[in-house]
Amino acid sequence: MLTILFDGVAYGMLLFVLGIGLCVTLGLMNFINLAHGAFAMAGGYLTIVLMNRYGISYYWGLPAAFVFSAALGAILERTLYVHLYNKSHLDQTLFSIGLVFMSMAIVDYFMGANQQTINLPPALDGRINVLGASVGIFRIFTIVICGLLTIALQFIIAKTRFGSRLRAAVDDGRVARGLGINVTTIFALTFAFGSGLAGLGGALSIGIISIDPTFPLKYMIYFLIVISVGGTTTITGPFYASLLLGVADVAGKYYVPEIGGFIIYTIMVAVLILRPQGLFTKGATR
Amino acid sequence: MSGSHDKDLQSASARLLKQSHSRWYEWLFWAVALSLFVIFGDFIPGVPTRLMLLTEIVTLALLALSIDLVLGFAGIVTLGQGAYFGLGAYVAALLAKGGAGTFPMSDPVIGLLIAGLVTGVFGFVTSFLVLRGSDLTRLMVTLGVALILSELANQMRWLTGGADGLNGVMPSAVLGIWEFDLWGRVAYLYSLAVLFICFWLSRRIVNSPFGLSLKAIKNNPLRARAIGVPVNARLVAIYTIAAALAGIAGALLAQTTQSASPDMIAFHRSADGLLILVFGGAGYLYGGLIGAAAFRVMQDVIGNITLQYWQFWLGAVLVALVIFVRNGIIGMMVAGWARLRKGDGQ
Amino acid sequence: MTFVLETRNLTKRFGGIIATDDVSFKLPAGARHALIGPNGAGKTTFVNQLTGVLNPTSGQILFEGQDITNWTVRRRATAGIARTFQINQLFAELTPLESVILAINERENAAHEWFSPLGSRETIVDEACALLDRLTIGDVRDARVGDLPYGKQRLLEIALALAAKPKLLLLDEPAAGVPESEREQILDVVARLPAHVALVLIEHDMHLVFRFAKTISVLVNGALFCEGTAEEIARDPRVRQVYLGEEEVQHG
Amino acid sequence: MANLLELRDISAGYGEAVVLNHVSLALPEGQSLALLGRNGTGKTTLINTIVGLTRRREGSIFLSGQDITRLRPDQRALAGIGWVPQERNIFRSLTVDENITAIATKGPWTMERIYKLFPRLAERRSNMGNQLSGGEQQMLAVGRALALNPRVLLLDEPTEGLAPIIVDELLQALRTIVREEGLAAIIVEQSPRKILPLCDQAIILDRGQVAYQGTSEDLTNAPDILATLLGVAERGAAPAH
Amino acid sequence: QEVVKVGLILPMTGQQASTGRQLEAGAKAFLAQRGNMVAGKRVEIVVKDDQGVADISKRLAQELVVNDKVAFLGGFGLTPIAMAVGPVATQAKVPAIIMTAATSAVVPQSPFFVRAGRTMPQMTFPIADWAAKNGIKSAVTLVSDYAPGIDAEKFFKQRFEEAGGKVLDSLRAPLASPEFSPFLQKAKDLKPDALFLFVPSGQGATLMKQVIDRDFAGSKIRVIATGDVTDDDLLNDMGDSVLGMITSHDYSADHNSPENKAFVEIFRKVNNNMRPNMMAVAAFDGMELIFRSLEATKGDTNGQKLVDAMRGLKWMSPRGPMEIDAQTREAIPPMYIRKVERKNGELYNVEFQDAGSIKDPTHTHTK
Ligand SMILES: Nc1ncnc2c1ncn2[C@@H]1O[C@H](COP(=O)(O)OP(=O)(O)OP(=O)(O)O)[C@@H](O)[C@H]1O
Ligand SMILES: Nc1ncnc2c1ncn2[C@@H]1O[C@H](COP(=O)(O)OP(=O)(O)OP(=O)(O)O)[C@@H](O)[C@H]1O
Ligand SMILES: [Mg+2]
Ligand SMILES: [Mg+2]
Repeated sequence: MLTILFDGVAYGMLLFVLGIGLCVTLGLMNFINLAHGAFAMAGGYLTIVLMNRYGISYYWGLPAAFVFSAALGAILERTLYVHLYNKSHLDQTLFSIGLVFMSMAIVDYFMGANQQTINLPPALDGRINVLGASVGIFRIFTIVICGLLTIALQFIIAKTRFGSRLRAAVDDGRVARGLGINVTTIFALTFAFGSGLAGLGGALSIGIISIDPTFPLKYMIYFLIVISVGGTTTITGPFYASLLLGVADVAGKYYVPEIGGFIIYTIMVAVLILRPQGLFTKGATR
Repeated sequence: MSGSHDKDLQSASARLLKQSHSRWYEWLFWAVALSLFVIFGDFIPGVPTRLMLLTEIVTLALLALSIDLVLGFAGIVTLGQGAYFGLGAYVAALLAKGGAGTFPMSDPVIGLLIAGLVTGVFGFVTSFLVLRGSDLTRLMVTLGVALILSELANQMRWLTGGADGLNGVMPSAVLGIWEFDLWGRVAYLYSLAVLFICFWLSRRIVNSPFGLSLKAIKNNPLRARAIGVPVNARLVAIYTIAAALAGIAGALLAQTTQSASPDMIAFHRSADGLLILVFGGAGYLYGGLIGAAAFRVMQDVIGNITLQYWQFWLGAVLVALVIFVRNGIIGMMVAGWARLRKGDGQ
Repeated sequence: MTFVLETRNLTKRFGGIIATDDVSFKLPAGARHALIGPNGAGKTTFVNQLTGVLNPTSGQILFEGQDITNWTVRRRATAGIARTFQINQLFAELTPLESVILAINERENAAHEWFSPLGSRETIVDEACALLDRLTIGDVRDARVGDLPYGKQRLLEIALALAAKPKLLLLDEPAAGVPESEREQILDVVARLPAHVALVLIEHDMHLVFRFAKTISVLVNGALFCEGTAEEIARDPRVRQVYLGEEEVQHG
Repeated sequence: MANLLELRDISAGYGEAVVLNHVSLALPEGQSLALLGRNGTGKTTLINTIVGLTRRREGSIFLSGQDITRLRPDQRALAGIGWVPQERNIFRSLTVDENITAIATKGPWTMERIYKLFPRLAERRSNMGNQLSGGEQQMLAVGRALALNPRVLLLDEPTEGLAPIIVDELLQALRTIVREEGLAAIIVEQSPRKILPLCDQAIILDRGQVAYQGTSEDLTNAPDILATLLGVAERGAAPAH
Repeated sequence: QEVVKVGLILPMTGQQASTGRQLEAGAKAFLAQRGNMVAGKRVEIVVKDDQGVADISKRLAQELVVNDKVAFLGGFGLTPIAMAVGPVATQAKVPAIIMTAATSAVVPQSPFFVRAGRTMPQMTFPIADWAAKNGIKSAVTLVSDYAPGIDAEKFFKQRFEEAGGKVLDSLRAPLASPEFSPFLQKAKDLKPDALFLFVPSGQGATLMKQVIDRDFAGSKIRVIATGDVTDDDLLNDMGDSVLGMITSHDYSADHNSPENKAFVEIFRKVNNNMRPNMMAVAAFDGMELIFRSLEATKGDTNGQKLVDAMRGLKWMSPRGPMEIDAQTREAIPPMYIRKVERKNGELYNVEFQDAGSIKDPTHTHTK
């Protein structure tokens, strides 16, 4: 029972890890960035290459993944994404799908089509007993990292001036510019940061799942579910949504396996019908 | 102004009416579509047969057309049109299989109609889910419906054949006269005719008062309500119609490929449909048609050059298209045409 | 006397804020009424509840004697309540002509026709053109609404409301952003509406208010502060203190 | 006296269309200018061109003698251009407080001072931008521009939607601020009657061109110009008392 | 000099891409080893990418037949893809070699289908037998929730229970989900002697990661599977924790025979040092079938004659002795029980027991 709850939480964290960068690029910047998975994949593959080819430890792989994806994000933002901020959501969808296709082919070219995995460092491998339930150490590790990231991010967004300037820029970039906000820089920084988080998410997720060039498409649905159920205005929203989805999915599959495949989608649809803005948004009506 | 008042009114009405008249380039478009039959139908020695590809394009075009109705005109972002496409495919396939290739149950035309009806009903039922929410919400709700349906198709093995798909799908000859052939000749003409009829209907719809109210809803639902537009009813209506069209598209594909499998209902159908539409240009009706042709042909051509990495080039084209062009291929053509005319004027 | 509109103890809360505070209000047919009050007094919120954009926290709304509190926006609109919006709510991608035709179509129950092309009903097009001319925006009827200057958009805003031929017309600052010269024109158009149509004007331009209104209600902090004829309100020192200030008031 | 703001021969437009034609003006410290004109004559376009958001085709803009023509909008804002957009454009997902703090710079205009000018806003300080009444939004738009501590204020119809009692107060306050703190202001208004007594200069635009330029006093005394260019003959500026 | 074309319809992009790559590589290896001349004709391969989508493969098959005039079709990563091609093969009378799709129901679909791979029961029976004979009394099955998975579940249960074992529960994980933990936990809670796994070859790595994470070894539950889970392609990356895992399959890159040594060597040489897996060998044997049938007909490309020539063919494949059932046109491959071991620094499925050749038990049809 407790193990199931814990597994659910851990699965929720996996979902959250996959989507965390998207909370920033889609959630905060309101950019339909379906290429999120490509940045996550970049972080994942970088970690794999560092570990498997150069024998660098996983602990260094994580920050490296962040930096690498952030740099990649910054470059792409400056060259490509800037042209898209003022376009429709639909154009953004098409554009980012285009990037996904390109990223899949590039990774395929350099890394091959087959699945790749890593072996976790011994300290993160294995299971320990918590309150009588046996839990994977790595899963605890992700829960802790995600929790900390969520708190930090939420603080930055809600409480700092940078956060309010960012939201102002998203609300109305034109007017924000006219009132002295350097929208370009703010967006570039935020995008790079979001991409970095995506990369970090990718690096964390390969502790649980394997990775292959179809990664950005395969998991796209999952990270979109997290964001839409959690709402796009906060970081805590998707965090709670991941927990809810994770626990419901795992418990559902454990206790009523016949409907296992439907649970997550059904929850999503139900939530979105009852609360179209997401489960955890403040009642922003208009 | 009041002097020429009467004449003025005359022209206002006439001008509106003129918008719904067909233009020469539309006739050209359909003439080209028809002539492709002769060119690629294995009538000319040395020219490869591509009617199967063309048929596939036609079904995709119909799918994209149905998305255009909800997205381009009513402003509902959907990533779930694949659900109706797939449902239509299964219905048509089951009918063809059930009738074991005999008239009337296996007749493709009857199959199409029933598939359209069933998906229309299903579209009506599910349309209530997309009435509220933002772009992202609708995207996810429609996607959710499609995912649930595709999981159902996988689970209801007794009916759908599960992941193996249905086999032994043998539609009878079209109207009992034209047998589907190995070259895909009948398949192409048949699908093209269906596309044409569906297109013509859609065209009437968007140029009608009903179509106008859809555009208004897309622009500003709050205001539309305030002047008495029954927003929900209109959205339900167009969503239902579009679902039926998507179902017919799916049925076409099932009949012309004589199969139905879970990937007809899978996520990538919806995604392809949306991509194709945006690629071609949403809100023009022809966008989906031209987009489907351009997209598939490009995929085919690049795929022949680089078998494994065509996705890279396809992605690059998408990226470039969005950055440099507004409103897809048609948007590009419209802008080019405007520039050309202006050049003439000077 | 018959009342077109009546509210009973209407109250609307936003969290701790009481935006409409126990308002009981009656409006006879053919009224020429103005609703004034300081910024944030709850005028727009009041209108939003009348038209169904917002649901009241408590209280009732009656239209022609029927309880419409739970009606949808659209049902109220078809019943004959029309409004203009304080902040433009237009169809940016349509033309003014199309926008007005749309509104007339809805009124005439012709908007669900899906097979006949737009413009095939000439009477409707004629009526739309005439209405646009009356509001002096006939010359831009084929432009894209989103590209129109603000003032013309304001006029279109009114045209859309008029097209419905309402029984009750709620005008929320219709003249905001319209130059003085054209403000009078707007009022003329509105004044020429049939005598049985009840009009409620929300406006901060006191010239217009006093030219137009026979009766006035003053809202302050969500509650009805006072009601009376235009003369009474103009003379009321309390109103002067909370709202009018030194504004010079000529009564037309 | 040095001009705080100077426009030389500005032309601007949208896309291919040229909306403003060769507009020049100069505004010294402590003065305000009333910008008048019928609908669609280009008032907003002129303001937005100074802010840097419209495509300028020709001409140059100087702020305290420094050429700011090539600066980005945000750089211009920080150089001292404060702007109240016509449609207010309050940041909807920010609270009233945040709307101000997000763009505030150091200077005499602190949050306290803004709230003192608009006590109504102080009562709503934790409301979201989209939960304000029309007038409250207008107040916030003005307060927000002041929070930038600008040297030049560009106010595009700042009194629209404000209660009469506030309009008087606000215009008076603006006049005092501009005079005493050595700012300059361009105020777009629909009603010459309200604005002319409070401004030093006036410009009337007609189809993107300057149709009248002079002191506001002269314009007040030229009812024929007001009538032909603005169509406002019948309602003079006769004092009430 | 006449050319005989072979049209290979493979998933070269998308989820199944690694399967497509192995198949193509296997065919290339065959041509490199054998040369491309047979019966005086030159064999040419045309590869098409079906993206793993059934209706596209059908269209590609049709175009290959009509435009390229291919004499053989081959490939087919998934069952529905093979099914979709069936009518084309039948109508055009072109032999189609099933290399991957493993459902028994495929071959009867068309008289021109011949299998070069293997079927689900052929893979599952040996491991069920082995389990029953090695002290495993109870088992839980966990498969992907789609047709082949359900086949695996069915055949394992059938065979295992016939041999006296008991399947405690049959768990099915949704195909797309990356999370197996509720199922694994349930399996663990049921405390069986063994957990039997089947997932499509692409998903093995993720599943094994989570299996290891759940520490079945510590709770004395043996983990057994068909060879798909410890696919040669992925095995090396899975790490030491899969050491000792028992699976059944017809091919391991480690198979000890001169034929396999030669195959692995040429395969690595022409394919950038890739390690061949079961797909590769199926493509290799598929080409063998094509060449042998052409030899038998002396270059005649009449489809019926070619299919007839394939019936009952026997040869020595890298997997061991291969045969095509003369009645059913099904492959009869040799089967082995293998154990994951480290050899020369790499992980391999090392065969330790020959399970013999098994005819597909589901076929009763003749023709
Ligand atoms: N969604 C909301 N949430 C919280 N407060 C709100 C909301 N909408 C309006 N308010 C508050 O309710 C009060 C009344 O607003 P309303 O818009 O009705 O005023 P108004 O009388 O129309 O003012 P104005 O003349 O400035 O337009 C205001 O103080 C406003 O801040
Ligand atoms: N985004 C735009 N694209 C194209 N044309 C525009 C755009 N915005 C304004 N215009 C045109 O530029 C001209 C000037 O508009 P502007 O908004 O500057 O007028 P204005 O004097 O501020 O009018 P108002 O009093 O209504 O605010 C108008 O003719 C308008 O149609
Ligand atoms: Mg208001
Ligand atoms: Mg303006």
